[in-house]
Amino acid sequence: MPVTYIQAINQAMQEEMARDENVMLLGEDVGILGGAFKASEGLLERFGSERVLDTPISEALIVGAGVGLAIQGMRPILEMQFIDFIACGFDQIVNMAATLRYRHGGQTSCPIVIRGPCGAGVHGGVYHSQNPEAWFFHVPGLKVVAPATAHDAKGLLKAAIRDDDPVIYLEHKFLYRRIKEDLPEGDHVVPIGKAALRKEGRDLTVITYGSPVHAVMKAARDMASEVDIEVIDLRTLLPYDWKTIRESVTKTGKVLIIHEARLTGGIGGEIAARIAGDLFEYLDGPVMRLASKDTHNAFAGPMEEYIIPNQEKVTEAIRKLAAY
Amino acid sequence: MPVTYIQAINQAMQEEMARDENVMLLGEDVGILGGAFKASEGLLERFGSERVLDTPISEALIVGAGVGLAIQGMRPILEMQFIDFIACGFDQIVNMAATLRYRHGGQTSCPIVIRGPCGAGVHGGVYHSQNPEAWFFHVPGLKVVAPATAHDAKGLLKAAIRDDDPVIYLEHKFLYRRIKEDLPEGDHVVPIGKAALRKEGRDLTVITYGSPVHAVMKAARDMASEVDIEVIDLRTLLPYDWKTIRESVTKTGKVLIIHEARLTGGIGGEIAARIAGDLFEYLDGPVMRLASKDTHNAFAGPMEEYIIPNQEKVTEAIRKLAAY
Amino acid sequence: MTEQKERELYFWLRLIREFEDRVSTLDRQGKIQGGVYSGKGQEAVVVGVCHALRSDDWIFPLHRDLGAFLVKGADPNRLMAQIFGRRDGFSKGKDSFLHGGDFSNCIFGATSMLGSTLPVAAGTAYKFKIKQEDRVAIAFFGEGASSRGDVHEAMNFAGIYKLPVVFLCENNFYAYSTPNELQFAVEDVASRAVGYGFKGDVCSGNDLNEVMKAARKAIERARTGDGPTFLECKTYRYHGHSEHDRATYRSEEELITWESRDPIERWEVYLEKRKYDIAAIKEEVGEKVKKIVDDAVAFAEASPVPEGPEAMEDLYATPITEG
Amino acid sequence: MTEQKERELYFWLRLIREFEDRVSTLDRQGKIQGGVYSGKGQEAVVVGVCHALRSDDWIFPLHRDLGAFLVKGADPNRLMAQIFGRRDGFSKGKDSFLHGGDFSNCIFGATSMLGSTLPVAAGTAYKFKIKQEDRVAIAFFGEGASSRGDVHEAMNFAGIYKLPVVFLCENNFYAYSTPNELQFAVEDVASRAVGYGFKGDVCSGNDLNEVMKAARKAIERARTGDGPTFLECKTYRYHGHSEHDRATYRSEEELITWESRDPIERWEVYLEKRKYDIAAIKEEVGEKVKKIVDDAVAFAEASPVPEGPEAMEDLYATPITEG
Ligand SMILES: Cc1ncc(C[n+]2csc(CCOP(=O)(O)OP(=O)(O)O)c2C)c(N)n1
Ligand SMILES: Cc1ncc(C[n+]2csc(CCOP(=O)(O)OP(=O)(O)O)c2C)c(N)n1
Ligand SMILES: [Mg+2]
Ligand SMILES: [Mg+2]
Repeated sequence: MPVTYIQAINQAMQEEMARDENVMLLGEDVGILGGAFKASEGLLERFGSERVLDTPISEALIVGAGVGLAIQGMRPILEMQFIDFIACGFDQIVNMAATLRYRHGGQTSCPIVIRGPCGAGVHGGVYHSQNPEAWFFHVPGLKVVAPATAHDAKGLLKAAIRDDDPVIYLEHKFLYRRIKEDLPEGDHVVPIGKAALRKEGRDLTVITYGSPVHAVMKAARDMASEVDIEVIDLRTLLPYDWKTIRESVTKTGKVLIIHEARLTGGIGGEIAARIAGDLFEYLDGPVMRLASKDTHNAFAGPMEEYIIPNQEKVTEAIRKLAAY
Repeated sequence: MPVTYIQAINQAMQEEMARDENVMLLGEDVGILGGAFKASEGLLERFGSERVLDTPISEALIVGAGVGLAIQGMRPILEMQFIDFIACGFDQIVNMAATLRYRHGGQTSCPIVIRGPCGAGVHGGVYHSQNPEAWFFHVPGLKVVAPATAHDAKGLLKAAIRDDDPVIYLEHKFLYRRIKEDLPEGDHVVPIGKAALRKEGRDLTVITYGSPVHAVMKAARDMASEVDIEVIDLRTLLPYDWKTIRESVTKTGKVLIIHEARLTGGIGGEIAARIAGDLFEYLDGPVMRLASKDTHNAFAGPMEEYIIPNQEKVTEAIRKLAAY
Repeated sequence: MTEQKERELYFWLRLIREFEDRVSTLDRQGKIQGGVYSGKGQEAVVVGVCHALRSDDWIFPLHRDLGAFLVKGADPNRLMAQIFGRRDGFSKGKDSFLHGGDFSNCIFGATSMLGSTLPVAAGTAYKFKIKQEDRVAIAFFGEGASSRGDVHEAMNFAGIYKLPVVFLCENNFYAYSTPNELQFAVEDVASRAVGYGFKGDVCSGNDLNEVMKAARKAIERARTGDGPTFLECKTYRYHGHSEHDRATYRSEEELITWESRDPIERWEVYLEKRKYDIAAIKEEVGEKVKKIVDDAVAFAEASPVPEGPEAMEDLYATPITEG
Repeated sequence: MTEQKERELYFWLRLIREFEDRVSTLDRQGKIQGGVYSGKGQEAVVVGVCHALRSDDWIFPLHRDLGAFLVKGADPNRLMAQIFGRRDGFSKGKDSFLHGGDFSNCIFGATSMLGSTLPVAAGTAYKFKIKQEDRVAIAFFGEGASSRGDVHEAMNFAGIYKLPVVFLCENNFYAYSTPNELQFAVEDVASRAVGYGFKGDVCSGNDLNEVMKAARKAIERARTGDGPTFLECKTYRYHGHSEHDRATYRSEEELITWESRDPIERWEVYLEKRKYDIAAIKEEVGEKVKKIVDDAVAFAEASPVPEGPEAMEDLYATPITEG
């Protein structure tokens, strides 16, 4: 039976909590309500209120308590009701969790997962549409993942829960109920650090992740007669899968990076710079980027469409690179 | 009489507070003590405790109260005792201050300056050596400046105080007392948004800012017989001065970006990507980058030297690009 | 109180209810795209507090305080345009609901991050103090928001400087689905005031007379230099957290109990006791507020939808154009 | 108390003082590169609290709690190596002073960000509770740190779940240069406990007997499921904020007053009253602690300075190597 992206998240938590009694979930309204988006529906009933915890509105506490649980052998999943609120727990993430192992000279690890709905396209306005990955991409000690499919949503969440390092897990709310897939049976884990080659192609490489993956795949299909596109879905952003990128770019010689986070300071800059620095001699054209415009995510429909890399802009950007 | 970098900061605050009674300073130990590094020495005595405020240890309050003062017509300077503590006021900066004007449809502005000692090279360890500019570089609505000379420290701080937008002012603690310059008489303001062409040259461009500017200038002098280097000191990071970069790169065709913040996700990625994207046809070599290694700033001397882009690494990187 | 004032208060209660009910209806009809957080049932709090203010006092409302906008003087037309995300809203469509304040009426627009307005209110109050202006800042927040660190930092600071600020907590017993017993271990959040060196006070938020009495005291205290007050009003929201929330986490009985304490009906009883012709008043005010809200909806619907490129405006007061 | 225990307590007081004095001396000699924050004058607090703990209880010390490391069981040699930034330190040189904890003795290493350990202590206590372990977590913090939002969030959470945690505030009347009257508007920070639904207690932090009594009560309360305590110990640091600080913001008289309440001298008076041969004890313990500290310095100096590439180690438990 096909499973939505958000059901996949729910399944991953259910299975991991059933598998390991030290896995638990903390967040606002994750228990009684089952989460603002119902990602944790049924967890309280199944695992009880000690392991599924409705916290007060205290994001710094959520992360900090998560670290305190982690050093005692627990594996807490920490939900931000919207990922935008992660700014309220920022210090606990970048200074407390990300440096925990380092400042202790390897005496401990920090198995926490911080997850929450990110992304635009649903009229969420300035504070319910953010894509915060770039902030954490700059912080050693963290891992950052951003699934684009139900398959990866489940497999990466299971991997993140089992990982001994702090993982920021960015689930795109636009995808929650818009995509549905049949998932593999059994213990389905997607390794952190490996990109997915969504489509092979010879003419140019598109590197993307999260919600835009679907627009890119559609463009690749629609434009198949014009141009043969290779599509890389990064899935893990930190550390990103350089091997897959390198192999693709050295083959195609042309590359376009697409993300929904805004352009300036987005992770596309780093990846483009790395390509331009290390693979300069393989390039047949400029490394192009398409991202949200450098502004806050405005509420009104036409402004949001103007800002985000929608289907039209994706197609146009690919066409432009192909024509180079 | 030559003035140190930190004296320049003090002068800027003194002069602006004397000029405009709405300018004030909030921070921990900025009054009675005159600041942990003495940046605000003499201010309490001269301007009184209402305008020079020793706050409790509450970074979110400092920034938030700053916004509250700003909407009432004040122009607060907000000190972080070390810039590392800015993570504790992160939400107030990126969500409250940076979006204030935007979410109010232009009804208000937000004239605050957030300043504090950043940077490595002084055995500060993990929490007293950070370079946080990349986090804010990704946030529209903010401006970010990072002076490298006493001249710019003074002129940019005065500009920042007079600016109607929130400005993050990054003062490099390594430079506090290590450099000394004669400053221009009178009302000396350095405009936000303009880079300084520190040295003209034909062979290659080095783009940098903050503490590494001095290592780059030394290298440029030392290597003058081998290679003619053009040196751009960005000074303002957001928005960065693309015109100066473009003119230089289209002339030299080779570029190296150097910053002390760590490589991955640093602002060098964005600038390199922009160059590789927009100026591809002018490039005679890969866009190179030199930055701190992707780790926390370790305490012990040899590790810190290993991490940061010191003189030796700067010289080596320039030599490598020149040889390309 | 004068009869005029008592009637005016009734008008505000009814206007808020009419306005919020209409917004809820429009939301059900799919005409509103952002989240809608109805304050229905809590009207006496915002009316009681805001009516006691001067026009140059500042308020810092949170997501459920639409009524505070109205009483403080915001134009209903623009407020409705704000909710529709149109160009005539306070945000010019850049955000919706209460994220755009109305500076001409000294109303601050919050971010979504609960509790983060309290430091801003404290900063504003600090300015009032040092410039010797006898103005007051009111920071509204739910009991849920009281758990945020920013709230603590702001209250502590306000205590040190005895700032002219009132911390106005609307304790409606739930933060989204989370009941108070999972939010704190005390009966009254206002019990925290002692730890900051100022007054705490608790009142029924459904009784306009009680709210007014407590609010007046707190505002007076602030205005005369006697420092902040943590004023907690116990109340209840009839609707779910947002219009999408069916609020199955609470009982039907609980809702019915609170509906029996409706702040508007209570005020009507009070007016009756004062021997006014309540039937006539009800009808007159009913027509008046309906007309205002009808007009507001018409205005909002006629207001232009912002165009795409407007998304790049209003980011900076002094933009730096690229060379 | 047994004589053995009373002597042991004296040993800890003296060891801490000897250790910290030596660190100060080494700092003056330029042998230490990082910041040094002496707790001299506050020894009775950490001794009184940590001595009452079991080895499997956890402590979360802040920057001035070097003594807590020692009493909780940290190896003085490794602690000195930590301060020197050497490979045998808890951080392996990656950071210095108290930023590296000693997990084998249930000691957590803080970040620099004051107050941020309190949520971590609360999380740890939550684990003790749900796993029905009768262990306790102690979070140390200065009165200055009490102004941070994290402290509030942690205390509120601990109150809700009656967690086995003690919030141990060392109120030494200054946060760096900032006196208490600029930090909060209350006499006792512990007065905040009521707002979180648990016990607050205040004691003299310079009187070991008082600290022990109060600490034992708080720890007992935590261990038996009666919830958290906010225990405030009034004390004083003799040195400046760090060794670089000449502390001109406070008066000579104030320092002298507090020196007259020295916690170690007080304990000596107590031992004398108990009719022990105090002169002999002093000499014996003096020699013993000197030897320990001498050895620690020798150990630290002999410990290797980490090499550059070690900076890349210990970032991840499961690093992902690049293809
Ligand atoms: C910092 C932060 N965390 C989470 C949320 C999501 N959220 C929005 S409203 C709400 C509940 C608010 O409860 P309360 O403060 O009691 O106000 P009420 O809705 O009851 O009026 C939550 C959790 C938020 N807006 N901000
Ligand atoms: C969040 C944060 N802000 C600022 C600082 C800088 N700082 C270090 S110690 C200190 C004073 C601490 O005072 P207190 O908590 O009373 O402890 P004490 O030093 O008196 O023992 C300050 C401001 C910090 N470490 N963390
Ligand atoms: Mg509530
Ligand atoms: Mg102190």
